[in-house]
Amino acid sequence: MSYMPARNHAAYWAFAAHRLSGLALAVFLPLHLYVLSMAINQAALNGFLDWAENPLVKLAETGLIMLLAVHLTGGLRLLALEFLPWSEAQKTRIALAFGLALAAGLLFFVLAW
Amino acid sequence: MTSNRDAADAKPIGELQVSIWRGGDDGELQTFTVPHYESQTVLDVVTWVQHKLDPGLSYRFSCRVGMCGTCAMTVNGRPRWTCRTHVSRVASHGALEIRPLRNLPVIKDLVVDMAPFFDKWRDGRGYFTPSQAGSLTVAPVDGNSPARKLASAAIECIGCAVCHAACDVVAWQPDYLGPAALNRAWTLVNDERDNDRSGHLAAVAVAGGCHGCHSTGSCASHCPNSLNPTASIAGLKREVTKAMLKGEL
Amino acid sequence: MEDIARIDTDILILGSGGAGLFAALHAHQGAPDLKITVAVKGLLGKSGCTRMVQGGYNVALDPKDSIERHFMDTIEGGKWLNHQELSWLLVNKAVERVLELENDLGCFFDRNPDGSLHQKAFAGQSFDRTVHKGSLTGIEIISRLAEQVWARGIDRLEEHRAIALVPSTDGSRIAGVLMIDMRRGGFVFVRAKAVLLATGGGPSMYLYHTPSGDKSCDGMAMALTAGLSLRDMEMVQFHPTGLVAGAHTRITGTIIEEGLRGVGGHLLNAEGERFLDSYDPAGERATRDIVSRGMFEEMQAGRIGPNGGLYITMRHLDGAMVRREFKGMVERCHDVGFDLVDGLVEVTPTAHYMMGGVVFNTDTSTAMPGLFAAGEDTGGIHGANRLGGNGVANSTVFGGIAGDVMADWVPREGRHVDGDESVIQAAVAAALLPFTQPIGDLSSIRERMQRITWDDVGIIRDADGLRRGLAALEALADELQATGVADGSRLSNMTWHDWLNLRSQILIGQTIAAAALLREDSRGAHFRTDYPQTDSLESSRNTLVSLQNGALATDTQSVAFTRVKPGESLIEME
Amino acid sequence: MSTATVTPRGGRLEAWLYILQRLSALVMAPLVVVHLMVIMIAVQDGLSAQEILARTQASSIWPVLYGLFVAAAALHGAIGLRAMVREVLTHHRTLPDMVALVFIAAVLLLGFRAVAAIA
Ligand SMILES: Cc1cc2nc3c(=O)[nH]c(=O)nc-3n(C[C@H](O)[C@H](O)[C@H](O)COP(=O)(O)OP(=O)(O)OC[C@H]3O[C@@H](n4cnc5c(N)ncnc54)[C@H](O)[C@@H]3O)c2cc1C
Ligand code: HEM
Ligand code: SF4
Ligand code: F3S
Ligand code: FES
Repeated sequence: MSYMPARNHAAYWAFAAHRLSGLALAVFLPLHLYVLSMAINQAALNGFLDWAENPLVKLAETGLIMLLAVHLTGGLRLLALEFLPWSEAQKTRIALAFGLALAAGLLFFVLAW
Repeated sequence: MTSNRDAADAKPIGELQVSIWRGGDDGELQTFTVPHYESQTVLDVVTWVQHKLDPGLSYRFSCRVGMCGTCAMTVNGRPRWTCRTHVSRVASHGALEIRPLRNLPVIKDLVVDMAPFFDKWRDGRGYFTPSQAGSLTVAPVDGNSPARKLASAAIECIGCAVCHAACDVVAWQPDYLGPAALNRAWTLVNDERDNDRSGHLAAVAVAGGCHGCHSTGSCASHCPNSLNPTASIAGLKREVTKAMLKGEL
Repeated sequence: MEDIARIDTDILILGSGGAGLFAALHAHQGAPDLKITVAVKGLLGKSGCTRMVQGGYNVALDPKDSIERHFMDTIEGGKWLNHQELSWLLVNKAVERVLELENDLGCFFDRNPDGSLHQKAFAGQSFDRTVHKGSLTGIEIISRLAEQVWARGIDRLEEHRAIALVPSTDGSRIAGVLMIDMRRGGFVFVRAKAVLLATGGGPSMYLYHTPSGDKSCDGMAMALTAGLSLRDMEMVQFHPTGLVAGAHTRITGTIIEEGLRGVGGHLLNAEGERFLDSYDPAGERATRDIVSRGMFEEMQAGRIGPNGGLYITMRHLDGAMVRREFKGMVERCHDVGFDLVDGLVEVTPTAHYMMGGVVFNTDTSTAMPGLFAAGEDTGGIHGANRLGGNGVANSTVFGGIAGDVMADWVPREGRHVDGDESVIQAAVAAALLPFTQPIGDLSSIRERMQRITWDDVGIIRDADGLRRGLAALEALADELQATGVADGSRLSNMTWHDWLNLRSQILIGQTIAAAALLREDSRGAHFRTDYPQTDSLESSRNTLVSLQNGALATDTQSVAFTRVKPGESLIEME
Repeated sequence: MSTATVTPRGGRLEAWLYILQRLSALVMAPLVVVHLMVIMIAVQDGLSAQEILARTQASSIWPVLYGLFVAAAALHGAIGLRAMVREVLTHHRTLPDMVALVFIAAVLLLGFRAVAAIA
C-alpha cells in the first residue's frame, strides 16, 4: 500500500528519523574515519580541510552533525523509554528530542558560518 | 398485537461511496453507493452491501460491540475495529475505502486468516502456568501492587490484531511475534501467580521476540482499547536484559 | 453428488464458548492421548456469548454465603421449574470452576483491598456473590481458556458450521457430525466417538436481541431434527435495556448495562416521563422481567422515540460518577454516536437468553448415546428465569463436567461407527437447497421473522397471538425453502449462512411459540395476558417439544422436587 | 489442569546483540556530546590539521576516548545495520550478518588507523 496514514503519528516519525539518521551515520562514519586517518599525512588533511571550506561540503557536514544530534537524542529517548519505567511523558520526550536536535544543529550552523 | 412497527427505521442523511476489497491477496477494489445514516458503523456499511447490494461479499464479525475482536479491517488506510467505528469519524468527503487487515493472509474479501496471529500468541508463551494448580483456595493478590498494576494495565486485550496489522516490523520480519503476543507475555511476566516467569522471558528473548520491536508505536496509537504494547514490550526488554545480566536466562 | 471430506476424531466438541472450551480442556486433561477437536462456526474463543459476559459469575465463596443460599436463589428465581439436581450441581461446581479459572487458568478477577476476590451484587440474589473482571468478565474468561487450548495442541476446525447430528447406520448412537467448511464452502463429515453439543442457544430470532451474530440456535435445531426433546422453550429472558438505533445498524439490540438502572438511571417515554412506577414500586430497579414488560406496554401504547424505543438517561446524576463507574459503556455509546452521560439514549427490551434447551442428564449425556450437551443449548438448570451471573456459571460448570465424563466414557464405550449415509445425503441436499431455488430477498424474510417473534411470541403473550405467530412462522419456513441464494462462490459465503441461520431460527421460534401455547400460566420470563396468574407451584410441570414426522409435538412432565419442595427452604433459619 | 508444553525456540543471540547495542549507545552518548562540543568550539575560528593534532596529541586521554568510540560505533552500527538488512531483505539468511561483519571490519580498520594518526 503506498499511502499509509497508519504511520502518521509522533512515535513513528521519531522512529523514522532515528532510523534514517542511523543509516546515514553508518554510511558517513567510515568516510569520516578515512578522512581522519589521512592526518598521517598532514598535508593531505589540510588539503582536505580546504576543500571542506567549500559551502556545499560545509552544508553536508552540518547536515551530518545534525543527524548525529538527531540520532543521539532519539537514541537517548529510546534508552529512557526502555530502561526507565514507562510514563505518559513519552510524547513530551519525542518533542524534546527533536527540539534538542534542532537546537544543536542550528547552534553549530550559526557558529560555523 | 402491534408494536413499534412503523417507527422502526430512520431516514438516510446522505450517501457514501464505499470501495471494498474483493478477492484474495491479489484482489481489487470495487465501489458501491450506500445510504449514510445518522447511527452507522463501518460494520453496518459492509453489512448493507452484503444484505442489499452484493450477497457474495465476505467479512467477519461476532459480538458487534467491541468484545470479540473479529471485525477489524483497514478503513481509509488505518486498521480499526469496525463495529465500534462510527462512519462519521472516518469517512472523508463521504468516501470509505475498506480493505482486509494487513499482515495476515487474506481468505476472501475482508476476511483474513487469523491463525498465524494465534500461533504467535502461543509461541510467545502467552498462556498461564499455574503455581497452585487445583488449589481450593484463592491466593490473596494485592490489586495495587506494582506488578499487578502493570499486568492489569495490559490485560484487557481483545485479540483483534489491529496492532498486529499496524506494526511494520510484523510486515518486515515474518517471525516477529508482534505487539499483541508480546503484550500478553508481559502480563504473565508480571503475574505473581504464574509459575514460569523465566519461561515467559525465554520465549520472548529469541529471534522474533521482543528485541525486534523498534518502538514505532503504531500498535499503541491504534489499539482500540487504548492499550500500550510499546510500553509492555519495553518492559520485556528490560526484564530480559536484567535476567541475562544476572545469568538467569 | 457433492464431495464430502471425511475426518475422524475421538472427541468432537461443537462450539467454543465457556462450555466448549472447558470441555476441551477437561477432556484433554482426563485423557491426554485422545484426539480432541473443537469445531466452531466462528473463530475459536472469539465467537459466542461467553465472551460477551459483562456482569460476572455467581459463586458462593464467602463464608457468610452458602451453596444452599445460592441454590435457593436459583430455584426461587426459576419459579420452581428447575431440574433441581442440575441446579444443585451448578451451585456446587461453580465454586470449583471459579477456583480453576483463578488458579489454573490465571484469570484476572477484581480484588478486595485484602486481596480476596471481589464479589458484587447482581439482581435477584440474597448475597453479593458475583465474581467479575470489571464489566469485561467474559473476555477475560474466554481469552484465558482459548490460549490454553491453543497451547495444548487441541485440534480446531474454525469456521466450520455443524449442520446435522448424524446417527450410526443402525440408529443406536451418534456417529458424527456433518459440517460445512465455511471458508471452502464444502462439506465435511467428522466421525467421533463422542460429540458435545455446546453451540449456545441464543434467542437471535427476535427483532431486538443481544447474542453474538454467529448464534442462530443451530444446536437446538440439530438436536430437534435428530429426535431429541427440548424443554421449557417458552422461557426466553429479555434484558430491559438494549440500544435501538434503527434496523440498519447491528448496534440495535446490544446491551446497555444493567447497573445504570441500579445507580439511579431513569427510563423515560417519548413524552419525557418516567413510567415504571405504575408497574412496580421499585420502578427502574425492579427485576428484568417486570421492567421489560412495563417497557413493552409503554412501547405498545405508542409513546416511543424515533427508532421505536424508550429512553434511558443519566443526566440527572453526577456526570463524573457515570463516566467513572460506567467507563466502558460510556465509551461504547460514544463510539457509536450516543451520549450516555448527558443525553437520552434510546432503548428497548431485547431478547437475551434461553432458559430452555436440550433435555440432558446430570452427567451431560442425552437421549442419544455418545451425544453430550452443555451450556445454553441445554435446559433445566434455570427453570423459568435465569439469575444474572448464572449463565456463564452454567456453561463452564457443565462444559467441564462434559469433558470429564467424555474422557472417561470414550475409552470404555466410544467407537468409530459409520454414519447413516441417507441422513448425510439428506442434510447435504437440504443445505444446498437455496442454490436450486429462484433468488429471493432474505432480508425481508429475516425482518418478518423478527417482527413475528417480537410481536406474537415475545415479552407479552396470549393464545391468539401465539397461534398467529406459530402459523406465520410455519408459512415463513415454507417461504424460506422456496427462496434461493445466488450460487456464485461458496467460499465464505455469508448469505448462504444467513439462509441456514434463518432455517434454525425459524424452527426454534416455532418451538418457543408451541411451548408458550402449552404453558397456561404466567411465571418467570413467560407472561400471558390470558393467564396472568401463576399456578400452584406444587403441581409445576415442564414443557417438552420434539419433532415427530416433521411436525412439532408437545408434551409436559411434572417437576421432580428432589431436593426442596415449594414452601420449603434449604437455608437454616437462625 | 496440567501445564501446557511448548518449548520456546532456543538461542539468545538477539538478546545479546540488543544488550551490546544499548551498551555501546550508552558508551557513545557522552563521547558524542563531548565531541560535538569540541567541534563547536573549534569550528568558531576555522578548522586546521594542526589544531586537531595539537589537541589530540596533548593528552593520552583523547586517543583512548576515540578508540573507545570507534569500537563502540563499530559494534553499534553493525548491529543496527544488521537489523535493517534483516527487515528489508526478509528472506536472506546470511546477508545481514555479512553486512554487519564487513561494517565492523571497515570501521575498526579505518578507525584505528585514524586513532593511530592522531595519537
Ligand atoms: C451480552 C451478553 C451478556 C451476558 N452477560 C452475562 C453475565 O454477566 N453473566 C452470566 O452469567 N451470563 C451472561 N450472559 C449469558 C452467557 O453469556 C451465556 O449463557 C453463556 O456464556 C453461554 O455459553 P455457551 O458456551 O453455552 O455458548 P456460547 O458462549 O454462546 O458459545 C457458543 C459457541 O458455539 C458456536 N456455534 C454456534 N452454532 C454453531 C454451529 N452450528 N456449529 C459450530 N459451532 C457453532 C459459536 O460460534 C460459539 O463459539 C450474557 C450473554 C450476553 C449475550
Ligand atoms: C551517539 C550516540 C548514539 C546513541 C545514543 C544511539 C542509540 C541508538 C539506539 C538506542 C538504537 C536502537 C534503535 C532501534 O533498535 O530501534 C540505535 C540504532 C542505530 N544506530 Fe545508533 N546511537 C548512537 C550513535 C550511532 C552512530 C555513531 C551510528 C553510526 C554508526 C549509529 C548507527 C545506528 C544504526 C544504523 C542504527 C539502526 C537503526 C534502526 O534500526 O532503526 N548510531 N542507535
Ligand atoms: S493490544 Fe489492542 S490492538 Fe492489539 S490485539 Fe489487543 S486489543 Fe487489539
Ligand atoms: S508497532 Fe511494532 S515496532 Fe514495536 S512499538 Fe508496536 S510492536
Ligand atoms: S464484532 Fe466483535 S469486536 Fe467488532
